[in-house]
Amino acid sequence: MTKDTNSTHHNEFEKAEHKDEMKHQVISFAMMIIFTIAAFAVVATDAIGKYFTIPIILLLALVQVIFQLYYFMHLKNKGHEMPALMIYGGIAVAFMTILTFTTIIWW
Amino acid sequence: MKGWMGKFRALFMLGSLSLILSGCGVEKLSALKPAGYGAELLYDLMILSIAIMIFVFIVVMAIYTFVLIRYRRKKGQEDYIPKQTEGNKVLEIIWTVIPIILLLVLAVPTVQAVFDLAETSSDKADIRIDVTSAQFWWQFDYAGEEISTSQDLYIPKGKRVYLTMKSADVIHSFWVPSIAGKIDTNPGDNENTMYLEANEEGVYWGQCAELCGPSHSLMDFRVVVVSPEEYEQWVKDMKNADPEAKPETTVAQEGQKIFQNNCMSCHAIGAQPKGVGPNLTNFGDRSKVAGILEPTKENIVDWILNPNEHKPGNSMPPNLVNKEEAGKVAEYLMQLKPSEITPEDAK
Amino acid sequence: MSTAVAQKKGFGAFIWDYLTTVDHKKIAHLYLVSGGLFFLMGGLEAMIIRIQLMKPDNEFISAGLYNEMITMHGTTMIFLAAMPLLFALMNAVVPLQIGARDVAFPFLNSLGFWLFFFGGVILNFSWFMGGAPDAGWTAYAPLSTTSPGHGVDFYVIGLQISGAGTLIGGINFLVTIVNMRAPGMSYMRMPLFTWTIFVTSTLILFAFPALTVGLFLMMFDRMFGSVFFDVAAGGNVIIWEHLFWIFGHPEVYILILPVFGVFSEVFATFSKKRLFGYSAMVFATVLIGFLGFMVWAHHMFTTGMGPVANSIFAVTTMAIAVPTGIKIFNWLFTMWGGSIKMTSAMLWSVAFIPTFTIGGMTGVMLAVAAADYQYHDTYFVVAHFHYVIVGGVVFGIFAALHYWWPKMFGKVLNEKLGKWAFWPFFIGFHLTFFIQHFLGLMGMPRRYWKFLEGQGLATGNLISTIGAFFMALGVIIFLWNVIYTAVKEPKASADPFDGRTLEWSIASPPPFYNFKQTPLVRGLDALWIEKSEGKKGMTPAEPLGDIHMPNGSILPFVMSFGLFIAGFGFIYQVDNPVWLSLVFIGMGILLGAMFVRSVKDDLGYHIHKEDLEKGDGQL
Amino acid sequence: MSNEDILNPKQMPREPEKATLEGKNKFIGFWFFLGGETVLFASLFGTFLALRNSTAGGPGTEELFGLELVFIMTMLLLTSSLTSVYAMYHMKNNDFGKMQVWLGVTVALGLAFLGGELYEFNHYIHEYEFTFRSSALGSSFYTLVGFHGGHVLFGLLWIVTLMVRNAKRGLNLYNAPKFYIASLYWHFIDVVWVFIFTVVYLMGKVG
Repeated sequence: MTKDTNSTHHNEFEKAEHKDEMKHQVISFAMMIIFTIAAFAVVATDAIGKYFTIPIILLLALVQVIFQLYYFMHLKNKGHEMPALMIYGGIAVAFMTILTFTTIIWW
Repeated sequence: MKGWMGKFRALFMLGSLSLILSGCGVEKLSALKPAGYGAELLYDLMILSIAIMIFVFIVVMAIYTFVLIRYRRKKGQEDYIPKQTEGNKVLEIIWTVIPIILLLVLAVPTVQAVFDLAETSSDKADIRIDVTSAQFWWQFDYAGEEISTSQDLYIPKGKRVYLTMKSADVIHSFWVPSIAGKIDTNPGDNENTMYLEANEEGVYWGQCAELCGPSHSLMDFRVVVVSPEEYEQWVKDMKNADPEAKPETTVAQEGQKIFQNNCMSCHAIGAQPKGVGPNLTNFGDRSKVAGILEPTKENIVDWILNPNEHKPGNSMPPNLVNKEEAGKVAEYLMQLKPSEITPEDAK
Repeated sequence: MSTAVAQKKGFGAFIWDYLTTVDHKKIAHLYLVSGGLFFLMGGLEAMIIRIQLMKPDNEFISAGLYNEMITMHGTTMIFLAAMPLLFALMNAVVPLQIGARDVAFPFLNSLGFWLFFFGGVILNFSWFMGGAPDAGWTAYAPLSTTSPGHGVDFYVIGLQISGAGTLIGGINFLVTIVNMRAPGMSYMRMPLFTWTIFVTSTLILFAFPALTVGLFLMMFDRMFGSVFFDVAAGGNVIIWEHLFWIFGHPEVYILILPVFGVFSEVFATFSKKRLFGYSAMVFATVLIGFLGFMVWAHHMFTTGMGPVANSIFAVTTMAIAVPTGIKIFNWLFTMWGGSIKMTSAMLWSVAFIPTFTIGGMTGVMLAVAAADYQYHDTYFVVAHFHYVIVGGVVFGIFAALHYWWPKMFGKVLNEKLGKWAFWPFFIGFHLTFFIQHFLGLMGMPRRYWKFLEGQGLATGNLISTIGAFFMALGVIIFLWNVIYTAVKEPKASADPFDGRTLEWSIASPPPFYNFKQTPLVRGLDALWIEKSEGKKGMTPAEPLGDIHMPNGSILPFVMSFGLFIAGFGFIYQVDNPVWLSLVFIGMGILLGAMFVRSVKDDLGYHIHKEDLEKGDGQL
Repeated sequence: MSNEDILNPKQMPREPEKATLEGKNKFIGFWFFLGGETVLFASLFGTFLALRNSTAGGPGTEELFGLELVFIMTMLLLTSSLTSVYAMYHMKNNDFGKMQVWLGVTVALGLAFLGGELYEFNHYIHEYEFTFRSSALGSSFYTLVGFHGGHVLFGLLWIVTLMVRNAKRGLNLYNAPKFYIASLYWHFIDVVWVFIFTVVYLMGKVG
């Protein structure tokens, strides 16, 4: 162990920091729940018509996933540059794939 | 576009590139001997792209040859350390920008040609044909004419013929190199369309270009291009074909009976009913047996007795009839030629 | 501990050592030998194909067997020969080039190899178990889903297993390159070979999952009655084409990019010059990797995607020519002003340039979507991809083997034999494939069991077949060279070619811990910088200390063997559910081994400083 | 760092999952793997989207799907994601006991989710005769959702194995990365589910 300290003071500081982060995570969880309920509600009540429903629920899913990736999985934190790059890469290929399968499979 | 490309081609005729290429292959088969609208359009594109590419190749090879001769390590240079250059901005920009320009020159006519060849919903269409491929033969149904045939596709010279393509089993690909490019025939709802427009009369080779089983290489067909008048006559003759018509000779009559008892469940004569095997209307006029064999009696008998010998993996059962019966059936089939228009007319 | 085992000299111990090794240099040997054997098998299949096509209407082999030959030739060469041979190079070189003692996941590295190996073995078992797959290496549905017998089942299972191995290998090298570079080696100081491996591994990561899914769908259709590709139940056969090519196109860049790296190293070394336009080369590599994912549908121009899709994919495909062109010119200008020494490695590299330029040119021609309606699925395409895959990948592998043979085996391959192997192969290659461009344009579709008299195709095919024999001769001479070198050639020095990168700063072959002290990298061509300042070797970045090494393990072999057993179960349970027992046994072995791996601590061991001081290579 | 330091660290560092080179490798490697998994699931989603109307005369998505059960399953899985966040929170605070408890809750929620999924499949098969083999829609639905379910099952086995194996010895620098990537995996499962409930169920219900 070369880099770490023995000071309990430091540990207290870290704990507070973790707690702060945890608070953000609980908030993002609440948001995710709200988005989920909204998505289900939009579909269940058929409140806004078929053509708007699909883009809206897709958007809600997207925002939720961003919360999940950035807060729960810490993609926003330092030291996640390479993971973020590879996830974006995966998302780019995923996007092309899904675009293909919704457009040029049937003609 | 056509005119522009034509001039371009003329230019290169002088450069003899086109001449060299058009010396390749046999008539009616080679993509380098185009005889139809599509094939000519694509031939022009090929020449354009080859010309650009040869230009690039010459540049690369000039530098290459110079470098290898000039900078080869010579005796006494073993300890020579060359200057360690990192790069050269100007050069690098040049060999990025020039290829981009060359590719744009190529991309524009490419996109034009793609859209040109995809224009199959035109109202001008007077002839529409449904093409159905199967292991290992082709069915041609002339929409609106109540005509069905197989293996020999008759089309009139100079007219656009629109094809709707589908497959009865696996994916095949319809290719008549001298007249047009190819397109796949897919099973299910994934129908494709294309058109043929032939400029010269003749009997053209058609091939399957997508691996479809053991006899993929034997899934040939013919496109018979005749004059519009002859085409009209052919259509009339095809419509008049009567499966019940009594043949003249007794042998053929017996053959007809055997055929009706053993073969009719798969092979139709006339437009209806549609069988699972090739339609044999006016079989006597066919240029080939099963697309590959010369139309002689021996070959027909041989085919009936043992089709798998000639086209491995095909689904026609062998030895349905004995050799004597097969001979009679062959006799019957060969006299099925009410049409006066035969492949001979195209030649 | 692997060191203890290595000291026992017996043959059994030797085998055991290789079965359990996690040393990337030994795994490189394993990849090289098995990839080489599969290459010979694929070559034999190629010869049979060419003999069948020697004359019109030939009946040398039957139509069904011919389809098995072409399928196995393609599948073997791509998945079981080219890929593992490249993995051999990655394993042998990348850790050394970045100054690392090992890869990031030595255990997974071994697992990746054994998965590939058993996958390849399953695939080739099909020859003895009722017939090989016969639907082409592209295995288009529904031909593949309705193909009778078990041939295609072997294809599905074999590729699934070896594909998993490849994916694992790809992730391993990504992490190795990201995390394990020596101090001072920033991304823009990495040797170009390492850069290409980095991009290649990224492509593996994103391309192979599509194949995995495609193979699963096909497996479910063939073995468990699903109806993805059964149009009668609403299935759609185009799904397979897309999935296959979403994988398949990046796959060809997975093959070609590493050899671009090889050529970059070879040109620089044997011209005694720094690689011209290094940053442009890196940029071009990344761009090719990126564009590689946007062009797959150019394999499907005749599928009927419609003019809009065809145009888009035509233009993106043409765009790839730009970064590739940049590379060609940069190589030429690397040699420009240099001091070119024509060694065997350099010969293969120099021969690559015109060959690959032709392959690239025909590539652009094929990108002309409309003209592709004529080229598609003809011998023109066959000629094109052999120009890039043989003229690029195989030439590159030969160049790399001549270049890195001393690093892998401690001896420089005999130069004279190297040149003797080159010429027949090179001449034979052009004889075989140049004429095929014309055969295609003259109307010969690919995968044709026979062509007929009177089609004007006889002469061209005969020339092509003669060329194939020349290529075979070249390969035989190369093999002879390998044996000759092992027996007759003296031991190589650490740096026989006046190299520029880190692998040449350590002994040939390196000790199992690679670097006694991690080197300090001060720029691109790290060793060259030191040498040009008159130093003998690298400056260490750390004092001599204990070295941490991973433990060997038999578990990767066991896991892969479990999947091998389960594979047969999957294939044969269609005939009789009793075979499902093999699935359970095999999967049990796999999960059991995974469980053991998971609960048993494996922290590796340390080589002590005192032992290191006793001297190199004696451990 | 000696093996002893890794197994019995005197002091837990700030990010125990990334304190050793092996830990860093695992962390990066696993993220990269998730990048690949993204493409894997995209291919499955694509296949489903291409075949979502291919009912072959059988029941379609609108007829099949009910929202209540899916909503409950969604809530279970979302909550399990939060509980695994709590587990990692306690790992960072070096509180092994609490971490185990929260992981236990995560496993319980995951099991409940799996139970719901099995009930749902059973329901479709018996009430609607909608199976893996009945139509292309069936094949693609069961494959996509089943792949996700398989991931859940594997995740559960993985987390339970880790919990049991390390129950007696507590956290160290050797097992911290393992716990961390297991929780990453669990979150990823949740990400995939967000798209499944949106694309498969909600869009299926809209038609």
